[in-house]
Amino acid sequence: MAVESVSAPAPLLSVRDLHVRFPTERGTVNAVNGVSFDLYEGRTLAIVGESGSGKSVTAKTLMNLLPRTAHVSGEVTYDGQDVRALAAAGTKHFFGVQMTMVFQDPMTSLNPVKKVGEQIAETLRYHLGRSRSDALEEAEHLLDQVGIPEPSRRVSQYPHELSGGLRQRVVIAMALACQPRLLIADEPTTAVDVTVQKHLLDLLDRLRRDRGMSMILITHDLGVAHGRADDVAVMYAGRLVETADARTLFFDMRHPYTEALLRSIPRIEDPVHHRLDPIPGRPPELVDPPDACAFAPRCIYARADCLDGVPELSGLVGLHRFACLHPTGTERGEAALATNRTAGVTAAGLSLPQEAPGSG
Amino acid sequence: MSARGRPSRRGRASRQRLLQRFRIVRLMRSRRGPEPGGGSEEAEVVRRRLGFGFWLAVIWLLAMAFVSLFAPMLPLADPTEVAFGGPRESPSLDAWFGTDALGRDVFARTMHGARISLAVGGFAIVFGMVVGGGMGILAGYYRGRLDQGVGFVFFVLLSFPALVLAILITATLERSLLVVSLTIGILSIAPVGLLARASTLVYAEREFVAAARVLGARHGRIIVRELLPNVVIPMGALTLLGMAVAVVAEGSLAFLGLSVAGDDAISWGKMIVDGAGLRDLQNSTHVAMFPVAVMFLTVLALNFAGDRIRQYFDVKELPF
Amino acid sequence: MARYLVKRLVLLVAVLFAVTFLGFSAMNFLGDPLFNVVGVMAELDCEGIEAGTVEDTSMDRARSDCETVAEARAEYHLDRSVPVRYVLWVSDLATGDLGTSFQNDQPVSQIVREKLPETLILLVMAQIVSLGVAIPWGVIAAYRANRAFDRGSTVASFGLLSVPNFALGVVLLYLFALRWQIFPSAYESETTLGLLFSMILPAVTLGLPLAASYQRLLRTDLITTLQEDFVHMARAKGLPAMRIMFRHALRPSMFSVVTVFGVSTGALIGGSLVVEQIFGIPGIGREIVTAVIRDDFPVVLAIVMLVACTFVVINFLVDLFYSWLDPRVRTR
Amino acid sequence: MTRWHRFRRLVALLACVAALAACGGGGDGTASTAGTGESSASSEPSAPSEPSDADGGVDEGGGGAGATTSDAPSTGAAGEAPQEEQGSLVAPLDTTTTVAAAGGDSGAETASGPLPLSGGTVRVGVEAEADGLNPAANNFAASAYVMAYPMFDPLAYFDADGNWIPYLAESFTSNDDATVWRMRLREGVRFHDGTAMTADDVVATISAQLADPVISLVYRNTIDADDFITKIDDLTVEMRMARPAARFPLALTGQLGMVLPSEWLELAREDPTLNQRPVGQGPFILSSRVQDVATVLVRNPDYWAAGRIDVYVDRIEIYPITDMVIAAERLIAGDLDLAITSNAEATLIMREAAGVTTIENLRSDEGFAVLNSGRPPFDDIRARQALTFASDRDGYLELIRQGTSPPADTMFHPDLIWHNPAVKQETNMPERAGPLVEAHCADYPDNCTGGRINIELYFGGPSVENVRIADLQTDAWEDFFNVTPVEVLQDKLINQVVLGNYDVVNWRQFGTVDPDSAALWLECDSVGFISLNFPRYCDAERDELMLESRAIDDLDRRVEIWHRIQEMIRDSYTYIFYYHTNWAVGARDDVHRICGQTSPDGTELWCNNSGRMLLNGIWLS
Repeated sequence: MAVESVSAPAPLLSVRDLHVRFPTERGTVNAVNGVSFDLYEGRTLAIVGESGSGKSVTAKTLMNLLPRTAHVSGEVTYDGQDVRALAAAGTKHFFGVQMTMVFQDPMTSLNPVKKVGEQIAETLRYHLGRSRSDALEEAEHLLDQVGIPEPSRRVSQYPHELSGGLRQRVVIAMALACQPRLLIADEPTTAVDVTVQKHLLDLLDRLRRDRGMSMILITHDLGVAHGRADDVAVMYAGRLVETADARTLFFDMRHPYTEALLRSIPRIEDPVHHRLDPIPGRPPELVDPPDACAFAPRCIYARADCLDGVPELSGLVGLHRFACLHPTGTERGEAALATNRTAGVTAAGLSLPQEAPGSG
Repeated sequence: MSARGRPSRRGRASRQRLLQRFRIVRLMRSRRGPEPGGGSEEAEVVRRRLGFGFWLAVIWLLAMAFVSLFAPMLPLADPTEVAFGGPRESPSLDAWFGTDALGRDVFARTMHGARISLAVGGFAIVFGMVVGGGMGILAGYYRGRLDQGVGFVFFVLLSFPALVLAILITATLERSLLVVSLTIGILSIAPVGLLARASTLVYAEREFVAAARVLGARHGRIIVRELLPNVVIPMGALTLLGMAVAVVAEGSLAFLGLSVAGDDAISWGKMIVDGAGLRDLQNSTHVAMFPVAVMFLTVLALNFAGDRIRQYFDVKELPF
Repeated sequence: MARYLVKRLVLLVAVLFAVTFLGFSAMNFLGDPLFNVVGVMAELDCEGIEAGTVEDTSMDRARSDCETVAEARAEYHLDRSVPVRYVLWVSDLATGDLGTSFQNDQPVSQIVREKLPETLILLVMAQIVSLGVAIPWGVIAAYRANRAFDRGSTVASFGLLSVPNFALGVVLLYLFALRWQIFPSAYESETTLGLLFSMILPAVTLGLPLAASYQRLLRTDLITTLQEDFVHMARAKGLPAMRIMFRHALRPSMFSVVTVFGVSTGALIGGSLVVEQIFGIPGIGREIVTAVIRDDFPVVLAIVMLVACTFVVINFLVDLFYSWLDPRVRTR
Repeated sequence: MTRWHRFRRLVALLACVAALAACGGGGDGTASTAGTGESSASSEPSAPSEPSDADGGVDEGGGGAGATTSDAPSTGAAGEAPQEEQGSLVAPLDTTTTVAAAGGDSGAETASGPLPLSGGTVRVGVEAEADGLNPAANNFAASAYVMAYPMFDPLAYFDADGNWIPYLAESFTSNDDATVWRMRLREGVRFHDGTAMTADDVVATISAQLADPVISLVYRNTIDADDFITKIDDLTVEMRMARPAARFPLALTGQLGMVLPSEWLELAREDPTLNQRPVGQGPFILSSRVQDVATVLVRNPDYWAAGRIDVYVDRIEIYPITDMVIAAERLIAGDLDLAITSNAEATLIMREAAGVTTIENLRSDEGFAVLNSGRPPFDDIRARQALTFASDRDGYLELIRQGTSPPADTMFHPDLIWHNPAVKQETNMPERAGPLVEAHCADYPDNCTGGRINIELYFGGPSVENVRIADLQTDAWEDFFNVTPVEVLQDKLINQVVLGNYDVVNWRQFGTVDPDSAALWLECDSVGFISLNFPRYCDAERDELMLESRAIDDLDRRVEIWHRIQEMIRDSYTYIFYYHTNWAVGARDDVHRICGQTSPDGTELWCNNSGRMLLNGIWLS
């Protein structure tokens, strides 16, 4: 949408040049490398990537949830305030009220030893100073809002007495209790049954819209982002490799990784026995990354120049940006692909199948 | 071949197997499965290094072991010689740790004391490992009735007040080195056995054991070749910790006057008790404090090194 | 639940049998039971005296002494085998007869009743001390994991674990009771308050090393718990750190501590033997040392039984406590 | 159920029996045992305290002689020449006590000091707990006496010179050859339960004591066991001896002289728990008693001797403290008012402390090693000599007793007239041991290994100090002997010793003020299956001399006899004497009249009888 509009209001959340490193015995893990993006009020940003791409770390960085050993640099501003400074100062009633998060696994993100109602009420009591009975009542109401049947019974149940789907709804209710302006949903449906995934996503979407919240939706599944995100950011090996508004990204992607991701997801309209194209190889180690395009070893477009320096993300924040020397859908890209095909192997040594895979 | 857990001739494969074992051991540790996110990375940093302190502890322990092995051959004063110096003399160049109430050289006594303290500690834990470990492995492997029986024995041993059992034995029998060591060894059966049983339970269900069974290996062979090596790792990791407990237990017995008898049977516990009269504590602190310090350092070294090894192999902390 | 209770009860009874049988056999095999009952008279060659083959001038009363010995034999069933004797002893027990102390003719039940409260108070206070120290300590150490405080506290806890409690007791007694006279140097039973006050040092002696081991377990578990999503969730909810530690992370991290709490009861009672000695507390611990040394058979058995019973019951309570700690256990 | 237990501790009691007569001796009896590691209480097994005199005692004034000191000892005894002039038998030691600390105002202070104040609580620390306080059933050690004397007025006691005087009894009279003694009781004596004391109670109590098979053992050479005591009238009893016993009332100064109500005795027979709550007639009544904690006595409002014996404090609390060093520290810290101990360290601490006065009695029981001549290797006198010569008494005194106790050469303290200054304990001359050992080993190669004689050293435990002693002895002996130290639990040691299952053992005994009492431990008659003659050494000539001493009242002759006996003991090499125990009483400076108690007749009493303190007239300022 109108991202490029100069007169647009300041973004709700702005991330600039975020780096996160973890020292380990094997060396420093560069989990996040120079990530920058903006999120405007009322919009949804999907961050997409394979596991290990740094998307969850990015989310945790925003929420100040990283372990202390992590080295974080860069700037995160929320509504003009430096989030990391707020966290360091122990500012009360910021996290949970302004921004909050929903985690991947509802099985583990609820405290197993506390009743569901208590856990929701706790937030209300702490942040809003509600009385216990008030808060419990409100919790019941919230449970109702997130579509949990018999909320009055559920409040006094323990998490293990609920199914995975219900639990995730509880988590969502808990996150929404204090009407946050920004919700970070970290793979909210990965751990639940396929059959309820869509319901949950729709619920999140509906709630977001009803409340005018902003949301960062983190997922490994581009399909999840489709139709729910306003903007999409694709991460690979700790870097953003392509960002754009959803429409552009889905229909005019530039980065070969985005393309590969898209090919690897099943679609309803595919024939029953349609072969999916998995991305060859594995995500790279984040320790001591070579000075090269991290995707090159798996990229069918890879040419020699890909191995020589990390490609920069092109363009300005807010515009369609991608970090690729031989972008797909461009001449350069087609040329690279053709050369590789002929050779049967890419410059990074990946062998290519004889025929071209079905187009995406 | 490798499914049966035999060490492969190819180095790489065997290394992988070893790694796999460690990973399995490691699984035991976490009740809730693998840890998410950067957290495990953080723990990783601490876990995979033995560290400077560990080596310091090991050096101390080796020194103590050396002293206890060769004490009679070292150029030390006669530890039983009364009036080597005057009574309760402060540390000096002649008597580095001073002299005790009978004017004996505390340094020589402390060095000789390492013999009994470490012998009792070492023997006791080895005994506990052989008997308790054996019982635990058998129980964990065969399960069923045997397991119930052994489990009951362990529970009884645990609920029998340990020190009471110890004084019961040492008060009625001749208090020789063997009896005291055995007594403390008996006390270590239950904790060691419980650990061995728990580890065995984990492995007995694993594929390589199942595979060995399918291939028709005899029980004895499975236990010795498949289970033992795996169970020995967590048990071994706890050896030093157990030894620390045993050394202190000997001290407690000595405190109650029930440790090894005889004038040449010097142990740290006996020395501490000898110097722990309030008057001595006040006027000639060195008599008790040097053996206390050496015993403390040794137990500390055992605890510390043991804990490092435990962490290194990722064995869960056990309540001994 | 009822089944569980029954199972526990059966276990309790079985353990009691086993423990007393062990103690009974130990005292019978290791010592000379007749000697324990009649002392030196046991050495009398009564058969010889009876047959007239032995002439003992120093013992005018040898004959009547032999009768006495025979009576004692009969009373304690010493002519029967140990298992039979054990059964007979148990049947006496079933009638509530714990026997009489060899030492001073007092009924064992009375001795136990007199000495038990002191030891109970001591143990409870020791546990309060250790938990009171260990929980905040463990929480802070876990919160500041691998920082200076935590590293320092690791060293400190190893230090505490490595101090033998007899050494700790003697040093505390010397420093706090005699030199600085902050605490009374001896057990004092006049007033309840005085009693509790005089129990502080012994309780600390027992409790501190235990606190160190609790702390280590708690810290380890807490660190694991702190990596759990629900803790992240709580942080995402914006709750303050300490509230998260105590309200969310602590309870699910208590399993090891609670387990050890049960197991450590035995160790604590062992420690009380030594500590009661040092501080002159007339409790069960001191009583049993004396009784063992004097072969005071009935007292030893009664106390052993009591301790075993306590152990089983406490571990039963610990099991119950698990289900409070983690509601998931209840449905298992 | 209960009777065997007494048997079980037979010899322990035996020992006590000797103590019953409460003569000058007095270790802490067997009770100290329980020792746990820390109990440094008594260094040696603290065995049978001294035999004292079952039949005669400290005093010689015996018989009629008592006349001088006692009110009405009558003169009946006249048979033998009374020794009245002698006054104190114990010759030079008119004061039993040595006041060691400076301020010694707590000694026998009388009119000159501040006026006695009434009220207050005295807290006393003693070395051991008593199994019970029933004088007819329990064995009283020194600590038990501290608890029992305030509750029980003994029938007789010692005056300041060591002669016997009537106390609860009004008078003692004997026939000419001192084979029949009559005791007249005072009128108006009431027990704590309100009943009046009569001859029936005395008969019942003494009969109960005699019914105890153990007690009768010690009496065996003294009394007519079948017909010992008879009631003459309500206040008079008659006691028949088996042979002359000129100083018999001394037997009634201790436990045997403590009278219980006959009905109470009946009850106690059924219910042994009553042993913890005895009923006496003394100036204090048992208020509460928790074993191992405290025995609390409160003032008897209805005391029979009120006005004749001054009682000031309202309450006496007695705390058994196994580690007397702690007791000494508590005394200094003000948690105790009085501590009674034979522990060297505790004594030193109390001596050094400000605000504490120490009253020490150096003439208490002797510490020595006994050599078992009844079995190899010590059936050979050369082996015994060698061990004696190799012994390190100097080291013992310096390192173990730390200078608190004087060296002993014989069983009599040099202050006593019985002491033979010519007899010296031959120790610290190892050069003389070598040839003897060589000779022994040549004759009995089986007893030796590597040219050294194999011996087992027995000692009681668990006790830090006893271990120390054994270490010291082993070190001294090991050039000539292969010493195997055997630490035996205190209670069992006594059994091993009477059965002769040892080669050498550490012991504490004698402490004799009057020597006749020592006979029990020396007579051939005592050798047997159970041998009270621990060295199992029999010398008929020695026996004859001892019998003579018991039969006569001629002090010079008796001194002569006992001088000779000491030489004979020396020459038999069956004891290695180390030291005379030092019984110390430490008192805070506000405690007065620890000594200087008086009898109902106003006679000043003997103080600090080997730690058996009689504290009736103590007061606090």
